[in-house]
Amino acid sequence: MAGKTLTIFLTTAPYAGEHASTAMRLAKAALEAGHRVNLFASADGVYAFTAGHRAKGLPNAEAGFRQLIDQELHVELCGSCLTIRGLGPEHRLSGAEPSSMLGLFRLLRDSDALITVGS
Amino acid sequence: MAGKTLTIFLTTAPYAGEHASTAMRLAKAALEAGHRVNLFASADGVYAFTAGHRAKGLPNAEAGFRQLIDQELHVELCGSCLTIRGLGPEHRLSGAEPSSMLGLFRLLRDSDALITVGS
Amino acid sequence: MERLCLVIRTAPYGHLAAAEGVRHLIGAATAGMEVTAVLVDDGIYVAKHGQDPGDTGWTSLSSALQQVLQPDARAASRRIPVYVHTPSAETRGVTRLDLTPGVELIDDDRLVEILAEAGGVLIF
Amino acid sequence: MERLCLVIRTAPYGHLAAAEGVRHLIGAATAGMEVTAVLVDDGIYVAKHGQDPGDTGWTSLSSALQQVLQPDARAASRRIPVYVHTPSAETRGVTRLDLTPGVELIDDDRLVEILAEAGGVLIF
Amino acid sequence: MLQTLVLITSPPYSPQAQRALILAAALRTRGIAVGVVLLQDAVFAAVPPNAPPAAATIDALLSNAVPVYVAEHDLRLRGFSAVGLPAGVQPVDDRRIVDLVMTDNTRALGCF
Amino acid sequence: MLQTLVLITSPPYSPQAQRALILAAALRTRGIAVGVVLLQDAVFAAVPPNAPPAAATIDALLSNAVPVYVAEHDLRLRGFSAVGLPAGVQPVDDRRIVDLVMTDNTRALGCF
Repeated sequence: MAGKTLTIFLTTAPYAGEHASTAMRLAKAALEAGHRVNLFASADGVYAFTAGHRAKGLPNAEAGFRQLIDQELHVELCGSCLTIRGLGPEHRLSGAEPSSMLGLFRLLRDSDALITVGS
Repeated sequence: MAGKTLTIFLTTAPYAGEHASTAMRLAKAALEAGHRVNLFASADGVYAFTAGHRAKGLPNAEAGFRQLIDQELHVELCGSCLTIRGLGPEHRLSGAEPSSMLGLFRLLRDSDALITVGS
Repeated sequence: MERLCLVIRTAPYGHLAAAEGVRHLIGAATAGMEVTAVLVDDGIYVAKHGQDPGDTGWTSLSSALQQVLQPDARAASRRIPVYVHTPSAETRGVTRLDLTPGVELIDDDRLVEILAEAGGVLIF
Repeated sequence: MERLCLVIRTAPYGHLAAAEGVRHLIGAATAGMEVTAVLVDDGIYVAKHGQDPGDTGWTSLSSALQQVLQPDARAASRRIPVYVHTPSAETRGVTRLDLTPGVELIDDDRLVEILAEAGGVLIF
Repeated sequence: MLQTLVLITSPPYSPQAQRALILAAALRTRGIAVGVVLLQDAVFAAVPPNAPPAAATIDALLSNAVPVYVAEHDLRLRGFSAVGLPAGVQPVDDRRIVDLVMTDNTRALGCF
Repeated sequence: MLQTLVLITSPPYSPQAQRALILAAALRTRGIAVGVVLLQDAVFAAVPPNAPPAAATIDALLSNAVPVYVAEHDLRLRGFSAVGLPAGVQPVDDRRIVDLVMTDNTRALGCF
């Protein structure tokens, strides 16, 4: 069962509730199980991949995703979602690159499983 | 009835749905009716007061609030909410200043009406 | 994962998810993906015709849906099936006449069938 | 507007609103505001005792509630009434024994009374 | 005497909107003056023929002389018009909503 | 044969969670192998004695041999433990959830 590909589609802001935390936990568990894991952040999901968070009382999304990126989590961000929200390169976490809907569909074509986290 | 004070407590991200738009519309109508209007942004509500938005397909929160600030909308932002999200002074819309919960309560003491928009 | 199904459960405008669902549907159609959309619960309101944003800055989602339902012959996109869950519409007093032309009304059985056949599902 | 009522309708953790409600309650108590909190619908879960975040990074909201229910004698904050809507709790199978000590259970009538008396209301 | 204006933005099938409507009815039963303002997805609650439970509660409010206001802007955005609204439901613009909220001795309760 | 794993994060009283549970039951009725995973606020649906409609649907799923999994982490965070869960409801950790999602011929449907 190891060595498959999971894609997580994350659509809500990191501190709107529990979705970012759930995405981090499932990504971590999947990576540790030996799977390839993609995370595509869309809509308010892109806010998780900005720099300088100092979370208090809830899990730090920046720190969590930074660590997962080091563990080979592949992250792509909806480019137009970044643009709408005024999030330029200077705000972005390194390793989380702007992508496009075509990028999302490319990931999905090569995925064995897809989960939406958010909404 | 004119000359009263309305405070709007905005708690959701500008492009998560319709709340920011509703807050802008009610603030605009209240200002035009001759009322003083405060907007206190908390939690993801603070994302509305960042710079560089290029909204497409939905109302531009930055442009809308910028115009309302010019029309004397008084804006305060939850300071710890900015900190948690990594939003420093360089990201912020001018005229929208960091405040605190004490700032919120101060506004409320002098308000005739209070509406939560968000959640 | 080749066949994609987009499930839209949320009403337009109040929550961004509905607009995001339509945006991804248009994107998938344009990209030539094998894609379907299912509108269920409050999501059926996405197909309500006559949405009128005026000068508010919103994009009409019923008009946007038309892009995939009746694609321009010159455009690369193909006609994409958009299913509306009839029981959800009926509960809300929305009839076929209220809906943007080209959507396909489906019952509970067909809904389950479509979801059972989908390769990957995105939830909006 | 002197008397403030915070209405918490959302379950803890899934939606930030519940935590925001508790944070504002603590803030209001510390600031010496005349404030009450009403937990209704899924909001009643905020008062469920024994919330155990372990090393997840979450703050236990039931523990946070204790700060206003049983304030440290040295702290500036006073004891603040926190009301739990009994019908909401009962529907969810949550009894008085499941709740953090110090909350006050109220029925429908009292809920309406409290909301009718409040000066300003914040909704979470 | 204090009047309560219950403002609702959540869709009719949400627990949030249902709670707000129940509270409005309960306030009315206790003899408190109440008005209800429907905004955003809550406007679906006023579009006939809508299903229970929201529509039934709205009917009950109307028959108890509780004014129900609907944001016309939000109705139009969703493809509905003020023409088909049930008798007693009043379409309102933003200015009117503000006037309702800022009326003397009125207290806003919402948005739910 | 393809198995569907319905993942739910929304609270039991939300239309979203209720739709997901109805779909799970309907898939099962059509002879499709189904599992249900409850995460985040959806774990409240498994905490007894919970009220209808979610709890009733969960009971029906269990009696139709649909496995119901509950994220133990999310249960503990909310002050509940795996001890009191109804018979048939299985507490799971993140690794087990991933294993369920990544099982051959399994298709994830969610999160609702």
